[in-house]
Amino acid sequence: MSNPHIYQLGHEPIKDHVFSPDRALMAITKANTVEIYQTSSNLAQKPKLFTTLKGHDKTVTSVDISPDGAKILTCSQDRNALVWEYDHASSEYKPTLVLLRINRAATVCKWSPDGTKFAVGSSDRIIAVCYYEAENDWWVSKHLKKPLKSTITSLSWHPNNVLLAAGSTDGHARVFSAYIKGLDAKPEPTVWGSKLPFQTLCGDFINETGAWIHDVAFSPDGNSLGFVSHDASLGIVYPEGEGLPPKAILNVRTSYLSLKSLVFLTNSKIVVGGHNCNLIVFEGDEHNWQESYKIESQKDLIKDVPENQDDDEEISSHQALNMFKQMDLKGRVNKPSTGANKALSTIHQNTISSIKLFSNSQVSTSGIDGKVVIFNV
Amino acid sequence: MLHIEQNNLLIKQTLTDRVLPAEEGLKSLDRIITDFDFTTYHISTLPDNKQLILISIYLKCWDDLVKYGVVEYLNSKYGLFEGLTILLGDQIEPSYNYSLVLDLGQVESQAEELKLDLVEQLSFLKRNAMASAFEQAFARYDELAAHYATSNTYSEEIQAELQNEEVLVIKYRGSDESIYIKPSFDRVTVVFSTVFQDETDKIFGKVFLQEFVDARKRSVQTAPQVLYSHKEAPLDIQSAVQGSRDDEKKGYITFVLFPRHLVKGDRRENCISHIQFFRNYFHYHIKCSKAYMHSRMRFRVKEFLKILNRAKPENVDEEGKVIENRKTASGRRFVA
Amino acid sequence: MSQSLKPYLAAVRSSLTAAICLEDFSSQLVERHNRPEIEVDNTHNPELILNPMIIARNENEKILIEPSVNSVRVSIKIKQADEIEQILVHKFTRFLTSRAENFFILRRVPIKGYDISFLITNFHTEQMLKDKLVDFIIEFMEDVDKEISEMKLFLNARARVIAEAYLTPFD
Amino acid sequence: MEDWRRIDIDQFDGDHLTPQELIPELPETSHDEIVALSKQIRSALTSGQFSEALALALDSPPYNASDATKSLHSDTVFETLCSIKNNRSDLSGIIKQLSPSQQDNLVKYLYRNMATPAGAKQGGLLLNWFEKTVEITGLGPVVRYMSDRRTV
Repeated sequence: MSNPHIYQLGHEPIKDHVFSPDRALMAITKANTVEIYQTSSNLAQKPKLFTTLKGHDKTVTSVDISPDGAKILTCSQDRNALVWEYDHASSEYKPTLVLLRINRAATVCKWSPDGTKFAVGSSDRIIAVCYYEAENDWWVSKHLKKPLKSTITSLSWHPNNVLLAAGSTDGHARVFSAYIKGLDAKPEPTVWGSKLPFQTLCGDFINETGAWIHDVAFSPDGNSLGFVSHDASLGIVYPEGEGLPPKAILNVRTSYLSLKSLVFLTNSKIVVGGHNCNLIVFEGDEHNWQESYKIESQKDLIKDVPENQDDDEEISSHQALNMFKQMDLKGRVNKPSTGANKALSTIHQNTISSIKLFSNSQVSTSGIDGKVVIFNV
Repeated sequence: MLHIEQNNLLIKQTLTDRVLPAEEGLKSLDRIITDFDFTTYHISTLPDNKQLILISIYLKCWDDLVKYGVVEYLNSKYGLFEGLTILLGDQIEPSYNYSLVLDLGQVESQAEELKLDLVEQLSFLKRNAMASAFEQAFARYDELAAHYATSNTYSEEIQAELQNEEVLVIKYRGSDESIYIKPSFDRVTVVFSTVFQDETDKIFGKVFLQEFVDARKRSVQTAPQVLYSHKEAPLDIQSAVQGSRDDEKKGYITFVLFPRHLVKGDRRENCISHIQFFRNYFHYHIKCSKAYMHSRMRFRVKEFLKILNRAKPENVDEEGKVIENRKTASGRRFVA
Repeated sequence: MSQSLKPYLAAVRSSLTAAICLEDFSSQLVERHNRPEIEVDNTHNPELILNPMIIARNENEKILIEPSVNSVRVSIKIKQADEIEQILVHKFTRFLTSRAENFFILRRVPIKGYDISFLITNFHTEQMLKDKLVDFIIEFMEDVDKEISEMKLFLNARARVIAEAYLTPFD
Repeated sequence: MEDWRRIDIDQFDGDHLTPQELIPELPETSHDEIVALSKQIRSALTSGQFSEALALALDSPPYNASDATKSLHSDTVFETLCSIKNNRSDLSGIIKQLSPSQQDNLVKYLYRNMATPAGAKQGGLLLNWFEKTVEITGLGPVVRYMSDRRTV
């Protein structure tokens, strides 16, 4: 297994990140802006900042790139979502407004698999399903409302472009139909149901403990739904068919901290991560799922391990100056160069906020510590 | 520096400069000196003659002391000095209680030693004024001791007589903080009433007083007996106590002086000097402890801040240099 | 370290580590606001608050941890065996809270029944390392106890010296 | 006139969750069941079957029950923990025998009891249990105590 590629992109929290389908671009959220980087095919090389999208006036919560790679979707706590397209004439990204019609923060946004529409989740207990209206040159939305009663934390599209899964802070993971008449072709029946007018609730699952759902994801074949929640467990649901109770609802509890994000590598392999700053791989099928391994070895979080003693090494004058500053400020010296300052044994030093599939054997993660990392799984 | 000076250094300094002039030509002088306990001194040259220095003192409890013969006592102390005139009646400087005039012309020719002794005595003005009451009480003790020398002092009549013995009251800081002195044939009881400004003073005071009470049992067996009561005045003096009675902040400290402390001569003098300054000594040390606690807490808080600051990561840039984190954790940015 | 202190602090450490899993969370109730949910009345948003934890070493020493989606409130009851310790703890905590400005996570007023409260929000955990924050609270708990008993010892020692120094010259 | 400044306007903005709605649906446990269970646990304790008693106590906590029933069961668990502590030295061994969900429940009852005056008095004992449990289970049960809407 080769080493992970680590990109330290400043020190502000990265709440979400995404790579374009061709892996040539990478977008990350940073405070009220989104930064676009050009990536090299040589992953060892650090991505180059290309431009910064400035259009939101509150924290950007989520970013997604359309399947054709042309449109960048952003949403923010300022209640807005914007679709950015590259304008060759002026050589910059130009935003188009989305009529979300929500009054609270937008929390998450996702393009549908075919890129004709997207969904935006919000703290307004509404999911806005948005599509383009050419005559007005803007994006309009239809609302998924019932029975949502709490903040939407996560969204995932079914491969069929119609079904949409949503996780929320009331502990529910739900599957809705986001079928837009006139835009979508009539979908083939799936295990989730056959008749699917807009707003049909095709599944409503509650975690055993009722804890917040932080992320949901359909399996690649669309026949199961995975979700991770604040109680540090992973749930997987296998529906039986329309009107029938699910074949299996599996709940795998872990001994770690709350999980924030999950991604299906295959139908039988899931990678999760979150507050314990490490990635964990699960494997299984509709009969049983279990933890198979952690990607990084990790020291015990709750044991107070004494810091490794620094060995005497030559220090430069500016390190010496810094040393005195630290003595004054902190009463002891942490030498950044030796890594004694590293609080955790993992690469990420703070919560992993999102995990995305990078390739068949790689996932990318972004963290509150300002890092984007590509791990081999 | 455990003890508080009993004389006033500023008076001593001022007067020493006068009686031992370093340079020729006298300048006029007008100086008001204030002590912690509302005592005020005024030292000034008389307008018509810079050779004459007027020294006046004001004491809050002067009216009480008059009853116990303070004027006579001070006169007897200071009347002996050559060059010192005690002013009487209308001559006393307005708004002061007792005035003296020092004639430098008369003192000039004296030996340096005598001059300094005079100055020294003047700096003890307050001590001597307060001492008058103690002198009287101790004199009464001498009388009683002689009177009952052969009697059965355990008899009820005599006990009752002693119980009714008059209490001397000196309201040296108003009616809430007073000194009560009650002579008997075998002892003199001195009670201080004192007020604690706040809860901390009160509790610190308690800790201190407990040690005063215990000290006699432990190490200083020959010391006066010390008793402490909170709120409630001791039985001996209850009839004489004025002012607010039921006050949470009030405390009473009783010293029982035994014959061995009252032996005439230096020992008695020493005892008087020492006991009258108890209140100041006591509160001074409470304040000192508070100040020490304060500086200690300040240090500890600084240490805590250092530990908290460790939570801020050292961010390192591409070349391994530390990025100055100008933003505080509360989100505010320092403006350079 | 005394016998029961170690498991007490260990339990506080694991509870805090679990409780400080915060995220940026914009208010569901008030438009364009982002506030520590543990500090606001959440009658209408019960889902944002998690179960509170109390860890008690004995009746006089305990800690209350109240977690929510974007903030955790930590309140500590410091051991006070007698009047002297009470006043020292009171003075000390007042001293600290008057400097809350510098102690980003210190709450100006403690929760009723406790001596000192901290408020940790997602903005703190975004800028500071979480387990160092936990270290801070643990060290704080340890040092406060030590400091209080040292101060008490000092006060008694000083009182003794003062009393003896005063009483000796009478003889 | 009513003080309109004090009207809670948010209550009119419907679609809010109530605390009850958050709790997953569960069958109700009656008081009698818990009384019977406590007898069963006690007899297991007196016959020295400590592991069995603990497993019994932690197997299906009364999530959906009256407050009185919940505290009765909590007291029973507390008693069990005290009894085991006094009779057996090997807490870790007993904890290891529990199923993961029983371990989760153990932590729930430890927190619940520490919050009571009687539990605070026995702080040392409960903390001892807590330390040994977390050593074996990791932080998972602590996280689940916080986030579980089903309270004991």
